Amino acid sequence: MMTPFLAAAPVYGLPSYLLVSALLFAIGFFGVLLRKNTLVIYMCLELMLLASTLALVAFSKFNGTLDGNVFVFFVLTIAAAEVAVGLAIIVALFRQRHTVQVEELNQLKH
Amino acid sequence: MSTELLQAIAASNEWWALGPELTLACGALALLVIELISPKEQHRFIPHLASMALGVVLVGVVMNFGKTWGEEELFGGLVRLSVPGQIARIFFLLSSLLVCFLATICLPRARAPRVEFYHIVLVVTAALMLLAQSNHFVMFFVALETVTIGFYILVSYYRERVLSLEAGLKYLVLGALSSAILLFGIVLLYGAVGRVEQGGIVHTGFEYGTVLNFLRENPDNFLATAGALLVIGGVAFKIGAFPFQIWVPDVYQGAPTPVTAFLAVSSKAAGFAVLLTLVHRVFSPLQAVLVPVLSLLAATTIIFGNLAALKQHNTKRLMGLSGVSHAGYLLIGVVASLTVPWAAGAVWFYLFTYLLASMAVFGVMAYVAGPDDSGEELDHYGRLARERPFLGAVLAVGVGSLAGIPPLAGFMGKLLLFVAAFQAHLYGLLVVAVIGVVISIFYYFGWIRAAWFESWSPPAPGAVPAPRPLPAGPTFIGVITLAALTLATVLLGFYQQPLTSWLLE
Amino acid sequence: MPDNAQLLQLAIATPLGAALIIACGLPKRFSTKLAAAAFTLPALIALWLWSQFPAENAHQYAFLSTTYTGLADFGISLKLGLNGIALPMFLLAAIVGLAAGYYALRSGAERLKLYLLLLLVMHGGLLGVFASVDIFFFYFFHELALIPTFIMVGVWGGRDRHYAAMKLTIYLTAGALLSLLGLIALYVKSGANSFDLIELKDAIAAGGLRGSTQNWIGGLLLLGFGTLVSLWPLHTWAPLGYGAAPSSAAMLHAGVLKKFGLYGLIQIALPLLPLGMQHWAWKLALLAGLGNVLVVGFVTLAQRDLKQMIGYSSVMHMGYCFLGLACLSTIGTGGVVLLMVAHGLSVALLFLLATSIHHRTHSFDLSEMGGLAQKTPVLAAFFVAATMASIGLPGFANFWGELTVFVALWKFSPGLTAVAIAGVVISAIYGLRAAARVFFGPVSEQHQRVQAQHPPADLDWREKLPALILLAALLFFGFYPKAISQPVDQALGYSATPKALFTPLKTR
Amino acid sequence: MTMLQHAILVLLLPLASAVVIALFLRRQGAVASWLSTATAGAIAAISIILLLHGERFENSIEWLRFGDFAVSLGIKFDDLAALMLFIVGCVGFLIHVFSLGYMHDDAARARFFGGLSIFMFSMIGIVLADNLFMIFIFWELVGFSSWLLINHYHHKQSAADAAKKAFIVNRVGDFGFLLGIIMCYWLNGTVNLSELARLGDTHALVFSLALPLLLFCGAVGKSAQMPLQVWLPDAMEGPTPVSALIHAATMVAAGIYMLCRISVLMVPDVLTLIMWVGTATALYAALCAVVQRDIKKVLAYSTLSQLGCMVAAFGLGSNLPGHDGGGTAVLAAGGAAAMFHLTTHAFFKALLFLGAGSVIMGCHHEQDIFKLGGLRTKMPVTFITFTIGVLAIIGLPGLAGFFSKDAILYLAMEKNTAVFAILAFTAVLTSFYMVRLWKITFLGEARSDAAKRAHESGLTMTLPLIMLAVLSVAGGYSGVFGQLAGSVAELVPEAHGSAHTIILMVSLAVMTVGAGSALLFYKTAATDTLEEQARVLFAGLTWLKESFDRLYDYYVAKVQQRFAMLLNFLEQIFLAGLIIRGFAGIVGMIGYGARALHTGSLHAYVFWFLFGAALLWAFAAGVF
Amino acid sequence: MSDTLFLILSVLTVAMALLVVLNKNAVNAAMCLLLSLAGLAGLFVLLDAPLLAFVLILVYAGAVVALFLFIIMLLDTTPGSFKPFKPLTIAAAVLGAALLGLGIWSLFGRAVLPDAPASVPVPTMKHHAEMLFTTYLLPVQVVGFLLLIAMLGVIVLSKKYTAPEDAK
Repeated sequence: MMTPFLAAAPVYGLPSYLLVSALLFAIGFFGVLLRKNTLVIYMCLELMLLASTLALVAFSKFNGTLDGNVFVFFVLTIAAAEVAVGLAIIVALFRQRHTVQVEELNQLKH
Repeated sequence: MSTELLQAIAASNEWWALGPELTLACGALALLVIELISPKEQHRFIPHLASMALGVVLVGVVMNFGKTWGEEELFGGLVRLSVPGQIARIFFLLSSLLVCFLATICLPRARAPRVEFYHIVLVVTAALMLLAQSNHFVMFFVALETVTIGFYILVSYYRERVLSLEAGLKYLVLGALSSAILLFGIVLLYGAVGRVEQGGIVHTGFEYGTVLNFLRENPDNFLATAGALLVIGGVAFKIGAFPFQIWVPDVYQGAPTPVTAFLAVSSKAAGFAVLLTLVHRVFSPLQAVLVPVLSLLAATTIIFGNLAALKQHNTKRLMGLSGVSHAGYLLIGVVASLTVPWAAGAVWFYLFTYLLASMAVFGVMAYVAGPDDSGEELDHYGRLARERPFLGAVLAVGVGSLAGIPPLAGFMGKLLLFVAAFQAHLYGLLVVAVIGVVISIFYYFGWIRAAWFESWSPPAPGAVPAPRPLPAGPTFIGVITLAALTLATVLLGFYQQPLTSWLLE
Repeated sequence: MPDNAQLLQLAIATPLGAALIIACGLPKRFSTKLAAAAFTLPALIALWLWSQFPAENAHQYAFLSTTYTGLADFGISLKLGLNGIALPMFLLAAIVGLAAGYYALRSGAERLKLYLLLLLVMHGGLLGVFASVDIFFFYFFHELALIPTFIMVGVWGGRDRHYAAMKLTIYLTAGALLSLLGLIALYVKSGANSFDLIELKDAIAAGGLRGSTQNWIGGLLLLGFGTLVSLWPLHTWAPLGYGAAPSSAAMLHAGVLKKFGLYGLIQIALPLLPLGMQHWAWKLALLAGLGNVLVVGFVTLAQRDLKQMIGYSSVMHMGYCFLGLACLSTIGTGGVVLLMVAHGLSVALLFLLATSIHHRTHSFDLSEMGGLAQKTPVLAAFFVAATMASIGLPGFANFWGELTVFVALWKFSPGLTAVAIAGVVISAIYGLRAAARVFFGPVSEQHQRVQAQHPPADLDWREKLPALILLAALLFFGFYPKAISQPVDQALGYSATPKALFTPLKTR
Repeated sequence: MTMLQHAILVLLLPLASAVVIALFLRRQGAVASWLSTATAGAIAAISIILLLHGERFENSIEWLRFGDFAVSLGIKFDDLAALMLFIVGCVGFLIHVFSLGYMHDDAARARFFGGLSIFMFSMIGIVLADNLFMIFIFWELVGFSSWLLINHYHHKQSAADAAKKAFIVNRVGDFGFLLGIIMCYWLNGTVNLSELARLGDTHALVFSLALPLLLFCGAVGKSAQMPLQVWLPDAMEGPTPVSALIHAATMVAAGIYMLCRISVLMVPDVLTLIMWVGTATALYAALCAVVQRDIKKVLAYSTLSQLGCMVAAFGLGSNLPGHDGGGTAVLAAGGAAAMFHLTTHAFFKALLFLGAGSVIMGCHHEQDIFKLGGLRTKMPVTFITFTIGVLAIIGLPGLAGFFSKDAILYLAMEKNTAVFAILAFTAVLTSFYMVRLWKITFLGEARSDAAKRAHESGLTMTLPLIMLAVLSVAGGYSGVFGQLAGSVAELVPEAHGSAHTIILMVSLAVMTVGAGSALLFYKTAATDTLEEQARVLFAGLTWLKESFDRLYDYYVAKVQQRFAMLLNFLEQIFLAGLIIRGFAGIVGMIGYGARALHTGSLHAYVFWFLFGAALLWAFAAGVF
Repeated sequence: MSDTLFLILSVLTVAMALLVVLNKNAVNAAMCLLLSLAGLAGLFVLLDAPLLAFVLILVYAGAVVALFLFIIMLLDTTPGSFKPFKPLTIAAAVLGAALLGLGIWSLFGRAVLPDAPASVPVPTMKHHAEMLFTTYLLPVQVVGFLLLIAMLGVIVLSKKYTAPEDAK
């Protein structure tokens, strides 16, 4: 049995959460697209991952399966590890180049 | 829930089946321990230990090939043992073994730390093997991220080098982005499938089988289709398919040579292993969408990869871009496998030949490159054939195999793919592939030309790098390894029985 | 004593094996000895097989053997054998290979070992091409032979060698790939699921291919093979490549390897795709007649470089082969086989002699030469013989091929016959002009200077022996064409082509 | 040995000789020359045996077969072949003997005699051939041996050029010949001469205007008819015996012989054309001969002129009423007359050439007649034999030329008055320039050192002269020619009654007028009297002579070569340049573009990903 | 009640996320991220996942954002380094935004969701623990290794290394 997406009751049900999730994802993507500070880009990437976790949790609740919730643990862990490695790279880069701006970090090209 | 139940469930986790992965993980830990407790002058054995671990596992897997594992799902459906999984294991083990060999050449030259490298390689190898056998999106994502994070580190491994770090940064940002896309896709699938109760057991959209059943019944569910395609997009990043290929040359160039090889071979193969599993065992009801999507990806990937490689003089970027085109050919195989089942075997065959040839070429590249391996240009090969004829020959065979020239193994790989594509009536893709192969002749043979024909002058004026003295020739092990790769490449061109007997059964 | 099928395998394996041994680091003086043996043995085997060939069953494959390489499920296996058409070609490959090998052995090339190694690989590939019953291996061996050409042109080549090598490789690879697609198409469409030519024939005889399918597969094969055989306007690689190639490579390539495409069309396309070939026959004939024969003929007239001229003339002669093929008749096809063998021998001889001339004049430029015959009468005699053979003088094998092709062509189109025979006049003009420029008349000024520094000697034995081998073969087939025509006629007579397609001859 | 074996022997002997010389006797010139001469002697002997034995036979074996198409090699030995074989054998032998002396000091003697042997082989092949393919094979070989021998003094640019020209011009003729043969094969299903004749007898032969025309092309090339006559004068660059053998007595006559062989295929329109071509050639060559200074060139043009007569005769005679009454006679009166003249011409022209050779030899290779003179006393044998030759060619009654020329004139008179007039005028000219040559060369005072130091040649050279002189005298009598030609001789038209008288008168008149005016007009001086007395006429004739060469030179240099250069240019610039390189360039540019897409900017890359994600999303949404 | 909460929290989350993207200053961006996380955690609570909300605050606010702030401070990137956007970038951004918006629009226009099951169990910590240590034991192990190599990686990237070749 399927219901149209927006017709799902109650007013702030699954679709609303999904809307928030999608908005977060889009904002994060947009940030990655727009921002030049690598650190902020990382933050935006985190936002995208978090958007997915929100959708996971929402689905988990409305589908009645716990697996989504459990997956969030993994996602958070992985995201943290990613950030750690990423920040280490940025620090190392900053030591060499004294910048964290993306447009200055493009020696690899063509 | 009682403790007994927990134990019972835990008992169903058949760890023995993951022996190879566990061995590697334990080996990785052991490396750390050995580094801590052994005196510093004995650290030079660490690479050999890592290689030995890989070798032992490889032998073990090969010896037990097809004996003990049928088609069974373990760990409550997280992992599925299968013949393609075994093939993937062998592939990744072999690849990692060669990556370790490359590392023994490159790392000392670059004054880079050793043990961590081998440790990460072992862990990543184990994760790759799990990835190829995963049967569950959580397992899939976790294994994939382990691989990816391992690669983030490996790519930026030369922390003294700006280029390596920049490559790491780019790989990380784009990798994380693709992971986010992939994850979103998984979430959409999870959401779309919902809760499925079967025989009292609750299934979710994380399980491959459940998704497959769901898609069979709802092949036009938008959420699931979108999720599936986003997952495919995430995998496309791994295999470097258009338009997710754009990172490839930069990252390949910046990464240390062994890592480039690892990326080019294992990471790509992992992508294809996953893609084959997904396409066959999860998304197969979506053929109406998958075939055009994958065909488009294949065609654009072939054309873009070849065109972009055409005027490339940096060897690593060249390998990267040509690797992109190989991904395109392989995608044709994947598309063909939807209608011609044996094409999956052909994809694996191709991957094996690609492994042999690429590793040979990377081996030569490792020897030709000085301490700075990011700026290796075709011009640096000017005197290779004269001064190091052995390396020249290895290069010629490797590059020739990549170009798909008979009698080398790469040709047989392409042939099988083409035959499969023909049987699947993918005529348009075949035409594209042929055009691609012809274009590829330009740059592949341009490379051979650079190595073999003297007085080769670069077309780009003004930017002529000074001729570099060739570094020391290969060691005994290097000779043996490269010769073995070359010989295998040649022999597989003539006699395919060893591979086909497993891959195309 | 191995049986004949094993001998056939041995003939192919010998050069390849020798190449492998040399590659493993055999010292130079053993290498040359080994190479000499490896060039000789296949020729001896080829002659023996020729003598053993069952003439009454020429349409069947003799000396059959099958080796499985692991792709048996795909219908790919190394199936070797010779039929009436393959036999002369195999013999040609063996003879030209022998001559090219002997010439290379004492050519004094830099890095001789590598040169010999590549030449051996090429030779092995060539022998394999014509002995393959499996059309996959037929293609495979072609490529095996092709790749060394690239390196040989690039490393030991002359003027423009880099560009020439690239262009050659691109063209030939593209052509080969197209033909491979055609072969795969046959494999898939025929329903045989096998690359074995015999099974393909059976499958097509049983099922038959639709006309439209035949048309596009035939077109693919013609385009691919046409590129390989330098069909106008896909020919520009040939003169350039031959102009740059070292002599032995040019001999083997122009002499033998280039015949791959024609041989493929005869053995594969004609019997399997008669309707497709008929569909393309006129277009092919027009391209070959107007393009290869007339246009290239005139272009040849304008050449100043001896090797380029030989290259262009070779392109032109391929036009006759295509014209013969387009007739779709036993006569035409038989003539093509004759012409292939003859042209293979004569063009190899010409390339060999061109290099010998270069050794003495240090130039390929025709306008700089003159009067060489006064110092080197034997060389002059050989060159004149080769030229005469190439322009189709009776007594040399080429004549029979050209004559037969012309006769067949009349039935196809008298107009094109006139064009083709006009080509003979053109070839006489450039052939004789070249011979006259190089050898006759007074010694040119430039040449006098060169002669002062390097007094030219006449042909020595290292050049004479391979030249003699080729010339003897040319004369033999010229005086006794039946040696080729009989098995070919037999084989063509039993070809699977529907008889209705062949225009019946008016006989009384 | 059967006669057939004799015939095969006569064919293969010279080949064997050539092979042996080429392989083993390259440096033994003396041995080679004797071997070759002995072979020629054997050929002459066997040809006489065959001729006299009287057995006429045919035989062939299949040489090549594809499907229903077969090429056979065979021997058709009939009276015509016997006659021709005799001419080739005997004249060939005599010239071999002459060459022994003439070429004695030549360094490349072995090559020369080898070439002669190849020539003998080829020529005998034509003579004996039983089908057109075989004729063509030997036709080409004859061309090759001619090339080889003209090219004998290859260090001379002129010799090399002349040889090349001869070969190529012959090939141009062979272009039509081969086409004709192939057409004949497809029209009539056979090219066997006897079968064709049989078809003709049963009226089953398919006639076509194109067929004889194309076949005639071969004769035009080989017999140097207009417009392909240009090679023959140049061919005089070869050694004189070669000129005598090939370019006077045998090879150039092969065209006539071939026409006679295929006369069954002729149609009236083509015969008329042949007649006019021959007539034009005869007149043109005679006019040109008048202004030549080179002794051999005069003879060359004379040969041309005589060949023209023969061709004209062939064209004329076959239309004579009453001849085509069926029966086995393939050969018609015209052909017979042509063959008759061919025979006598072979004798006296060989004699003249050898005489010229003797003169050249005696005068240390001086060929300009205005630098000779007074040889009458210094070279008596040569003088006498040469005089006989001259008298024979101008048609002095009683000598061979008289009879054959009469036959032709008679035919012309019967058939076509215009042709008759032209041929008669040609005969006047022939007498004129031959006597001019004779007088200037032999009479008067020696005008150069070379001529002053002239000496008579040795026995090997004078003996052939004498023999040929005998033949030139006797060859025309029906007793001799009838013996030689058998049934062919019976077809030779003979004038009777008033026609006989008219012809005799005309013949005598033209001879007298021509010879007399030359004798009176020319002074034995170092300059050409005609050039001094009639500048315009002389210039006109010279222009006439050179106009063809100019035309062809213009064609070769300005049309053909430029066309070739143009095509080459188009090929290099358009095909290999613009299209191929241009295409590669465009692909390369796209390659650069694709390479440039890797800007290194992370944002750009992210954009690619966005694009990719959007693309996939669009696919999922069913946009595509 | 929960609807109001949802509105407040979702608006907070999205607005703060937007501010992360649009803020010129990296420190402020990190602060906004923190607030966004807080909102997200609230949403988790609304979704009956307090444990996850807790972990989110703990891991993200406590560790990740702190790490970000720490690094930002350490690297001392000045706010002035923010350059005005180039026209091309703006065009790209607009296009990107449009594409993303289109994506969201199409998602809501087309997607159909499965019906919620009748009974929805409220997950407790025990449920999570059971799943993590039975069904998902293997991924947990793998994640352990993931963390290990991440740690090693950070060490490699940060620690100075003396090669044995140089040590001699």
